[in-house]
Amino acid sequence: MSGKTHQYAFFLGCIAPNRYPGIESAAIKTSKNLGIDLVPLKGASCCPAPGAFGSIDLKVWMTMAARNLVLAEQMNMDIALICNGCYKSIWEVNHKLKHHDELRDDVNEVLKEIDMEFKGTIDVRHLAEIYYDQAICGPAKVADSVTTPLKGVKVAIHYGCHLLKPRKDREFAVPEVGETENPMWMEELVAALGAEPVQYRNKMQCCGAGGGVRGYDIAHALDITNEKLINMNEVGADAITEVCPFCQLQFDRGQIEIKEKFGVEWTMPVLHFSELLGLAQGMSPQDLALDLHGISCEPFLNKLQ
Amino acid sequence: MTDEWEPQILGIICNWCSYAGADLAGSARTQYPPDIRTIRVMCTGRVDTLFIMKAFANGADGMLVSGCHFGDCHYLEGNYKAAKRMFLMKSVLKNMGIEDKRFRMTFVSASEGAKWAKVVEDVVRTVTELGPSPLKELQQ
Amino acid sequence: MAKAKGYSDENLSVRLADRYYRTDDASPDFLKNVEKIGMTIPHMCYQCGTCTGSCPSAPRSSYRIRKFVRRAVLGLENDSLTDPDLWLCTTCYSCTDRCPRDIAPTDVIMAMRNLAFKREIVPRNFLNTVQFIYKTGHGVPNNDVNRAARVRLGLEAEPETTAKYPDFIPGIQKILDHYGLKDKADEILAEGQ
Amino acid sequence: MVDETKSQKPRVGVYICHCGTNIAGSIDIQALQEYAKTIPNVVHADDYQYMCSTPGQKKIEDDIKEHDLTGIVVAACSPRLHEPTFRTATKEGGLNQFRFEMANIREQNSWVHMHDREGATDKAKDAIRMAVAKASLLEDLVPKSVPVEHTAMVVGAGVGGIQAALDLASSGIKTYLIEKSPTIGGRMSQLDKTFPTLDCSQCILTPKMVDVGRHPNIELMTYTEVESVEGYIGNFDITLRKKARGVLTPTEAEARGIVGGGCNGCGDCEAVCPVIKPNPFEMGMAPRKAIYIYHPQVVPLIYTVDFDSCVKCGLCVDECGDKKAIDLEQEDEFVTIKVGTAVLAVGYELFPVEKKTEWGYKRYDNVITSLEFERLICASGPTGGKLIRPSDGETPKKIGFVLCAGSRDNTGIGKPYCSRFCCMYSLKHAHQLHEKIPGSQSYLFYMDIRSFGKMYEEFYYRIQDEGAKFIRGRVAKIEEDPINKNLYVMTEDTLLGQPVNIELDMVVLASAVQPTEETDHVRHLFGVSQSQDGWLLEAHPKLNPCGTTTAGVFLAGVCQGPKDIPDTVAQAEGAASAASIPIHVGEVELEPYFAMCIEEKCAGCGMCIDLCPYAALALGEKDGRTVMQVTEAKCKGCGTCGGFCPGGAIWMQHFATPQIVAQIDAFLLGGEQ
Repeated sequence: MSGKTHQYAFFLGCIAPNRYPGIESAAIKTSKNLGIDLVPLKGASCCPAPGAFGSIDLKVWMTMAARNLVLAEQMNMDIALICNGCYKSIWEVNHKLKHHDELRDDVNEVLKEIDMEFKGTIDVRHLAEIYYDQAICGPAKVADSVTTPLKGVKVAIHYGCHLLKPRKDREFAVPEVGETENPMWMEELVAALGAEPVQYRNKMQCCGAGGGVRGYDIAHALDITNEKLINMNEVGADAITEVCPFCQLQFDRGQIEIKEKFGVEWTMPVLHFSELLGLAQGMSPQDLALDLHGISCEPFLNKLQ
Repeated sequence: MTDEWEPQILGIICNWCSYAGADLAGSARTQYPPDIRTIRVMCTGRVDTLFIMKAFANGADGMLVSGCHFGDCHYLEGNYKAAKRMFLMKSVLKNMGIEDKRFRMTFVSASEGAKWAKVVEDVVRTVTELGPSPLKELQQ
Repeated sequence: MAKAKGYSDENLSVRLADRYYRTDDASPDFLKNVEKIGMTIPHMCYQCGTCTGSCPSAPRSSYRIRKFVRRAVLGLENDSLTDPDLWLCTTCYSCTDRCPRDIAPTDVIMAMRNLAFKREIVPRNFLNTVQFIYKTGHGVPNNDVNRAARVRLGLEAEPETTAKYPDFIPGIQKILDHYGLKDKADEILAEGQ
Repeated sequence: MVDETKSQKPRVGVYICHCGTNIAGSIDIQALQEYAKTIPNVVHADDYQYMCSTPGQKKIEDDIKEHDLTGIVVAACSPRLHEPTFRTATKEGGLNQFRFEMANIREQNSWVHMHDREGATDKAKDAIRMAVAKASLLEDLVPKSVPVEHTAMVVGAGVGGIQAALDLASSGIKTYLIEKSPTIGGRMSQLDKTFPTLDCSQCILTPKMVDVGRHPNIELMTYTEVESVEGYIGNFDITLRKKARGVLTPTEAEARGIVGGGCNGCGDCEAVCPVIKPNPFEMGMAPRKAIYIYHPQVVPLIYTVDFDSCVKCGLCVDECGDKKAIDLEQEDEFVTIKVGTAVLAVGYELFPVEKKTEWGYKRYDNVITSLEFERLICASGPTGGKLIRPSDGETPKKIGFVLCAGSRDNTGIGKPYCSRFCCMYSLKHAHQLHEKIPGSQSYLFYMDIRSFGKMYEEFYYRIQDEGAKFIRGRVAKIEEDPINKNLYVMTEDTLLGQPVNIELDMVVLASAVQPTEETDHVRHLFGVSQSQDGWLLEAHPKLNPCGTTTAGVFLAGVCQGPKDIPDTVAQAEGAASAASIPIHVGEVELEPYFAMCIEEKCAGCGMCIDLCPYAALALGEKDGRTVMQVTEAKCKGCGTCGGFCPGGAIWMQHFATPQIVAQIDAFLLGGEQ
């Protein structure tokens, strides 16, 4: 690979390392091929979950997120992450503490107890929008890294919520990334892998899991998921891709739960974009631990030409 | 003594934009601190550097010159010419030992009542933080 | 305050209960608290319904985010905090994204949930997450199946987080203890047993 | 500048206005009055409930004589409001009107320090002291009277501009009507019908357009833009750019010696032109050629060549034949005119509603704007008045109307204001739909129906009675069925508290309006300020709604803020009336704030010459010395020269250096130490 290497402190979150380790593995390997070096962020914790923690006490949520940020500040590295939920916690808290002195003082008051101080010296980015950023990578470079193009498959993209919304609070290096009603940049990335991105109704709808709803009222959450699956299926999607392991969990395990609860059967494979990229860069399904997915990825893999 | 000190701030503002903007703040009842006295001129172009020197020599703690936005001057370019002169004034004041933050030029249009209130608030805060003018102490 | 009917038939008292909104039903600080915690401006709401129209939860439940914003404006603290619908927001932020008044209705909900928690009104699953994080640093902790898979992939069994470096956990516990969060979670969960 | 009264010791009278409780509510008037009496040079101080009332003014008039006053100070509202009033009173009392100075203790004091009585009172004391200091040094000045050119100009020939021009012209004033488009009529000519009367828009506008065309006092100049503006009220020198039209009028042809030639609007040229472009008059929904007219009723009926797309094949020239009306080598021409006053009526455009991406305009075929709907429903429109939906040409049966599409929007993407006429035209659209398409159903998604005008609420009643469905909810999102292109409109029926998802054939966005692209340029040319939202700023929102900060320049129509047709026409008549007054009077008085050269101090360095934006200053010989000389007629009194003169040799009348320095000294040295 030509060009300089970009280093980031790699924030893992919970679900990727602890439920879908293929995402973690793929993210590290595929990024390396794109000149992006993901350095372990040692001692990081849960982001913490913005829905669950934010609902209880936003101050605790911020302080816990700030602790993760300080770990990266100590490494003097910007953070890259692979989960929309983590993005909300880590990016948003970083942004809030940088801009509100009062909040920052409150948080630092607590961090002092563990000999830490939030300084606001680093930035936080989602790996997906890093991939799209021409200054670092860009879709063309992603396409160049592909060794086994994902031909012959239709992929429905689920952007998720917390990466992009609310748009008025977000700031992206590439302005197009910030569009929340009809973004198309992930389509470009998926197309770069050789797959066909498909448009479906209500593309930007939530997966249903967030805000603690998955735990609070699973049927309610699944009903939202089911609606998305209907819309994706309607246009003949062969698989879902997303950039949020929590959404992945909701779509993947959710299909099993939908069958149990509603008697509706779906067999729609769900792959994180990093997993998809891994396949396109020639990683095997075993390398990606796709067998850990609740819904078999076999039909999708078989359809690849 | 310092408990009772209230900053003396002079504003020289143009008739067409900033004075009208200040009037609009009034019509909208936008509240701001009372520590500013204003002199109306037709255009900030009228502001002689002498006025600024005079005000500070007389013990003013702060000064504000406010006109139209660039391109909006009622007299085409009076505000440009004023801005050039005022910029120069800042360094002159600095050389005289007066913090240049005590003096500023701003641009407030006739429709920016809220901005006028913000500007005054900000000027008053800045000058209050700096304390009495060094020239004032000299005088006493 | 609603007038008590005090009829001899308790059922009739309930059925015919006084339903007027009166100004003394309003909690004086509710709006202020919601605005402070949520860092947003529900008092600017003109009740257009863009939020509910954007809400993925609305079409499948009685949850109406617009009504919560209205309750904030009117100071209806009890109605807000005891309504089980409060917990149906998926925090997708679609309403916040589209609100023409530049209000963040999602953060109104978050603030109300924070206030509910102060009154110990909170669904159990939220507290379970607190306990997990207190113990492991993770909301979703590692397990043996996953450890085996990780090793298979050439990763270490424990990720480079608190899982591999448990030395960091006391720091996390200190933070949570500072806010008394763990104790409160334990207490509420124990009560519910 | 130096007269004998100056040596006389100043005797100043101070008057403090309560303005009801406006001032007295926040300032201690009694303390102020007592304080005023202690100020040097003050010989009389008084207060009154309303100084601007007749008894208030009478006090000034009487006291000037009784106390032999040489200067008057009124502490009241802003001089921008009542300076003229008190100047008149001063004059009535026998004193020169420029010996009056105002202390603003309302807009810049009592109203902005409502909860700080002490601070406000102190500030008022200082303001009065400063005003007295200036009043003590004020001099007699004579306003300069200048003759007013007996011509007017109207910029923009929509219905507002047309009305203003007709009124001016009919009152006997030669009026230039300038329009940047090839035809007059503006937005109104694009409309099918008008609310609440349902008159055919073209039917009521066309007679006025024709009147403009043949009015002896109107010189209509279409396809023309204002290039530059110089001068001042009574004597504006305007340069106009007559854009190359590529087509000669019969008069222009005759001037070139082509007898009986020039464009007669036959349209033969258009038929042979090979270039096809979208017609902006039809909102791009119909084609036009590179040589075109917008529509058959254009005034003037003269074709125009779009040189940006013309390939100069010359087919049209051949077809035109002996009329020799087409000149493909024509270039822009500049024309200068002199006018006494000007009316700006430059109109509006639609907010680019595609920026509100949730509604999918320009992404979904069947989401259109209200102006597109007007053209689609109009008998002279691209479909001959057959309402069809763009995706498949089918007749839509269920149409949704999205109100406040970009209006009342505080996100920074849309417009914070109410666009004011969308409610009413959307009601009209619903009516047109019901009338044209049997069995059709309209849905109006609204927040509030603002039917404030005469017979408007009644119109709302009528449309409701016709069966229009009103859903009180702002549209959150529109989704398109990818197959049949139907639209799903999602909002909440806030009255029912229920989310709604209505499948519709077509959706019309009642898009917000915004100032046209050129508005900012025009306002800079004329020195007119803008409101926060970009509309042109009136001199006073209530008392001078047609005037501007530039004397002699007036506003009409939507360019000053959203207005429907009745309000636009009413304002146009107001602007025309206001613009005609100085012309009929024949002269205007200019405030004599001229620069003057104190020749004994002038070193003739000439540094002031370049500072003057009006070229009013020049160096000349006087008594064997080179000194600066002022051409008073050109000087507008900004004082930029006076602010710079290194020798202090420029005397700015009424804003003279000693007067301003006296104010500074009074503030900083003269207070209660």
